[in-house]
Amino acid sequence: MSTALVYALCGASLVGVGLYGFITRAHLLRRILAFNIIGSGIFLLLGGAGSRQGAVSPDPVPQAVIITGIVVALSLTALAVALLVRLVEDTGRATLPGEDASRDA
Amino acid sequence: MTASGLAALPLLELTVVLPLAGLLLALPLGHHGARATLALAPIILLVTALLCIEIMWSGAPIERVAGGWDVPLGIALRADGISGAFLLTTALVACAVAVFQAQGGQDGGATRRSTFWPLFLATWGALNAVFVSGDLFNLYVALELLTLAAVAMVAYGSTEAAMRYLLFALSGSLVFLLGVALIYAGSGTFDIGLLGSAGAGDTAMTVAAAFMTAGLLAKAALFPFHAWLPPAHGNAPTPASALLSALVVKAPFFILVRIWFDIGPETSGVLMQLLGYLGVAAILYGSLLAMRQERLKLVIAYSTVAQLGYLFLVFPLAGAAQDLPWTAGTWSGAIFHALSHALAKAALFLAAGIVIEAVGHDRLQGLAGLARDLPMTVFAFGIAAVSIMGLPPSGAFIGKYLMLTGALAGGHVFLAIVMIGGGLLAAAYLFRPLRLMLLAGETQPAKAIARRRQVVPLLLALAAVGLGIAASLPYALLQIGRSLTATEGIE
Amino acid sequence: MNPALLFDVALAALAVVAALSAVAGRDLFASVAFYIVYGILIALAWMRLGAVDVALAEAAIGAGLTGVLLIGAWSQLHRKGATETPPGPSSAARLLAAGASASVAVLVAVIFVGLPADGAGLAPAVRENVAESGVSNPVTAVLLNFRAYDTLMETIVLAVALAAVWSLTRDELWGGIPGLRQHARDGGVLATFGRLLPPLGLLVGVYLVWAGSSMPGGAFQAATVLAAVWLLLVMSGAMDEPAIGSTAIRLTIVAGPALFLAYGTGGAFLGTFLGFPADVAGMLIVAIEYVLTVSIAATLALLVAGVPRRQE
Amino acid sequence: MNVADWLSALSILVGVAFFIAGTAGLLRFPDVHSRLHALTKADNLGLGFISLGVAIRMAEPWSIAKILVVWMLTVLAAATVAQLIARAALGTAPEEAGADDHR
Repeated sequence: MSTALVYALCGASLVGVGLYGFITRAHLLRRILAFNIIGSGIFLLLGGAGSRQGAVSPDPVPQAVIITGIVVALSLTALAVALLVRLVEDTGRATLPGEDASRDA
Repeated sequence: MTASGLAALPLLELTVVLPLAGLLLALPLGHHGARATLALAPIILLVTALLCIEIMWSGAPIERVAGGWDVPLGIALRADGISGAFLLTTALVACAVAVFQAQGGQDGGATRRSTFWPLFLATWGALNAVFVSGDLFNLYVALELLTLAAVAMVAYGSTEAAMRYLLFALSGSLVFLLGVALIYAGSGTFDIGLLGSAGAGDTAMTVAAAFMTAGLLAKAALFPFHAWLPPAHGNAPTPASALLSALVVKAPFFILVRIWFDIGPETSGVLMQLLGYLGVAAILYGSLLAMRQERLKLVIAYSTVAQLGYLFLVFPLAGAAQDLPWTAGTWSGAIFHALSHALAKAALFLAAGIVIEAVGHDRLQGLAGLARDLPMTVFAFGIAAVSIMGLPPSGAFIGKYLMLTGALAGGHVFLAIVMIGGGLLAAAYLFRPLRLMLLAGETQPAKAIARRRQVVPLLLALAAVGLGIAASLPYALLQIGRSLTATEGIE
Repeated sequence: MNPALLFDVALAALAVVAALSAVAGRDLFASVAFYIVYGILIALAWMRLGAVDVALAEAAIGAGLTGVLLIGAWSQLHRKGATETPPGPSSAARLLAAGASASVAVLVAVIFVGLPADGAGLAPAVRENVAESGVSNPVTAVLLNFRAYDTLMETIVLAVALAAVWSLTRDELWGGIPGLRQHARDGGVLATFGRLLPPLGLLVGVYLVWAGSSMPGGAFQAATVLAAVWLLLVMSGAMDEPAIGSTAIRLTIVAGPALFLAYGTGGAFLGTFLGFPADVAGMLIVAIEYVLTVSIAATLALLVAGVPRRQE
Repeated sequence: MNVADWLSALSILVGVAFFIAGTAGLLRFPDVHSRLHALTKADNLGLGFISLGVAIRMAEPWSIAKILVVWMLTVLAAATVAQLIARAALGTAPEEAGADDHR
C-alpha cells in the first residue's frame, strides 16, 4: 500500500459517492455538487496513476491535465449554476419535472 | 496551386484556429458579430475544401504535432479521409446556417443577443477540433467546449430542456473522462495512434473503452440515453436545432468510430452486438414516437433519435468482423449515412424554421395548405425527406445500400430487415407533415419570407441528394487512412 | 503501517465522509459547506501526492471559486424559496442506487489495482525535454509548451463559458450589470479589509505567475487570486461589477486567448503550430502568461458574478 | 534530532492543542459569540505556534517571511470574518454589508 494507491482508491470511492448523489438526489444544486465530486475523484485516480512509481516528483503530464480539467469543471459549473438560477426564476422549481415525481415514492 | 503549395499552408491547423479566432473576434463585436461570421464562414469553407483536396492529393492522412513535440509528449492533430469528410460537411451546414440566420432570422431574440455568434463559432470550432484531434484528453476538452456552446444555444429556447441536456452531457463527459484516466493509468499515453499500434488488448483497456463508450452514448443520444434530445432539439432556436441535430450529436459518434476502429480494443464482440441492438431499438422507438408528435420540430427531432440508430449498426456490421471483404463498404456506408443525414436534417430544421416564422407556430394541424404560399420551402422539406428515407439517388441511399449489402453478406438478416423497416417508418412519419402541407387548406402565412432565405434549406437538401449522385469522390476520400484491414469494398 | 500512510488513510477517509455529507445531507446549505471542506481536503491530498501545482489549483478554483459560485447560487435559490430539498427516494431505491454506485467504484478500483504498477508514464519524456521548454517547472512546461494546445482550448473554454452564462440574461437586462450592488459601512471591517488586501493580492498574483516558471504556480492560480481580489473589492463596495455590454471588458476577456491563438497560428505559418523556439521560449511563455492571467482573472470574476440583474 | 527539531515539534504540538481547544469550544459553547471567541482566539494562536514550529526548520529568511505573511493574512481574514458573523448574528447585517435588490 502506497500513498498513491490510497488516494487512487479514495478517488474510486469518490466516483461512487458522487454517482450515488447524482442518482438519488433531485435538487439540481446537489446534482451539480455530485458532478464536481465525481470529477475530482477521477482526477485523484489519474494523479494516483501519475505517482505510482514512488518517484520523488510525480508525472507532470497528469498534473497539467488535471489543472486543465479543474478549470473546465469550473466553467461547466458556472454555466450549470446560472442555468439553475434561471430555471428557478422561470419555473419556481429547482428540480426537473418527471424526475422528482419518480423519487417521491 | 500544386500539392506542395497546398502542403505549405497550415490548412489542418486553420480549420480549428479560424472558427476559434472568429469567436474571440465576435465576442467583443457584440451584434456586429453576424457580419464577422458571414465574412469568415466562406473562408473556413474554402480552407476546409483545400484540406480535403490536400488529403486526396497526397492519398494519406495529414498529421501534425502541436508545438513540434512528438507524441506521446505532445498532442497530435490528424486529418484522414473521414476527418476531411466530417469537416467539409460541417463547413457546408455551418455556412448555410450562418447565411440563413444572418439574413434576419427571428428566434425569440436569440441573435439579438450578442452572444449567439460567439456560441455558433465555438460550436463550429469545437466540432472541427474533435474531427482532427488525435489525443483522448484533448478530445475531452473539445467535447466540453462543444457542450458549453450547445447547451447555451438550447437555453435560448428552453431553460428546462437546456438543463436536462447539460445533465446528460455532463454525466457523459465524466464517464468518458473516467475511461480516459484508466487508459492513461494503464498505458501512459493519451495518443490514439500509439494506443492503436500498441494493440492494447487486456481487460483493463476493454473496461476503459467501455466507460468511454458509455459516456459518448449519452452525448450521442443513443437509445436509451435519448430523453434529452427531443426537447433540446425541438425547442432550441432554428439555427441551433439545425447545428445540434445535424452535427453536434455526430461528434461523439465520430469519437466512437475512432475508439473502436482506430484503437480497436480487443473485444468479445458482445459490446459491438449490444451497440447494434441499441441502434435497432433507437430506429424503432424513435420512428414510432416521431409518428405520434403533433409539432413539426418534434417530428424532426425524434427522427434524429431514429436515424442515429442506423449509425450504430456499423459496430456489429463492420466492427465485429474486421477482416471480411465487405466491411470497408459497410463502414463507409455508415459514414455516408452520417454525412447525408447531417445535410438533410439541417435542411429539415431550417425549413421548419421558415414555417414557424411564416405562421408563428409548428403545430401540424395548423399547417394544411402551406405549400401554396411556401412552395420552395415545402419542396426543400420533401427533397430532404427523400434523403432521410434513404430513397435513391440520395447519399443516404448509398449509405443504406452499402450497409445492407454488408448485413446480408455477413448473415445479419435481422439487422437488414430493421434497416428496410426503418426506411418505411421514416417515410410514414415524414409523409404525414408533408401531406398536410401539400393538402388544400386555408393556412395563410402571416409573414412573407424572403426567397434568398428559403433557398438555403433547398440547397442543403439538394446537397444531401448530390452526395448520392456524385458518390465516388467522397467514397474515395473516406478510404484514405481508413484503419480497417480490409482493402477493397463492394462496388 | 507507517504514520505518514496512516495520515493518508485518515485524510482519504475524511474526504469520502465530507463528500458523502455533501451529497446525502438534508440541509442544502450544509451540503455546500461540506463541499468546500471537501475541496480543501482534496487540496491536501494533492500536497501529499507531491502535486503542489494541482493543490494550488484545487484550493483556489476547485474549493474556493466553485464554493463562492455555489454559495451565491444557494443565496439566490434561498431568496426564491427553492432550497427545500424534495423528499428522497424510497429506501429500497436508495439501496439499489448505493449498490450500483458501490459496484462502479469497486470495478474502477479493481481495474486500477490490476494495472501494471510500473506504468512508465511520461515523467521521463518530460524530464528529457524540459530544458528546451524554456521553463524549469515541469508542470508549467507541459501546460504551456508540450500540451499548449490543450491549454489554448481551455482558455477559450473559459471565454465561451462566460458567453454561455451571459446568454441566459433576460431580454430587458441585456448588456446590464451582473449581481447586486454591494455596499459596506464606511470604516467597517469589511471596507477596511477590502482596502488592505487588494495591493497584497495583486503582489501575490504577479509573484505566482513569475514563480510558475520554476516553482509551483502559474497563470491559472494567479488569475484566481486576482479574481478573488476583484470579488473582495466588489463585496466591500469599493467597486461595482462592469456592465457586460462594455467593449473594454469584452476585449479584456478575449485578449489572453487571442494573443495565445495568434502566437500559435503565427507558428503554424512558420512551420510549427504553437511552436516555441527553445532560445526564446521562456520569455514568450512568461509574456503570454501575464496577458492570460489578466484575461482569466476577469473571466473568472465575471463567471462568479453571473448574469446581469440590473440595468446600467 | 537536535534542539531546533525538538523546539519545532513542541511548538507544533502546542499549536495543535490550541486547535483542539478551539474546536471543542466551537462545539460546546452555547451561543454564537462565545463560540466565535473560542474559535478565532484559539485558531489564531494555534496557527501561530504551528507557523513558528515550521519557521524554526526553515533555513532561508525568505521562507520565514512568507510563513509570517501567511499567518498575518489568516489572522486578518479570521478577524474580519468573525466580525461579519458576529454582526450577522446580532441582526445588523444590512448595515455592515448588504446589497440593493434592484429587481
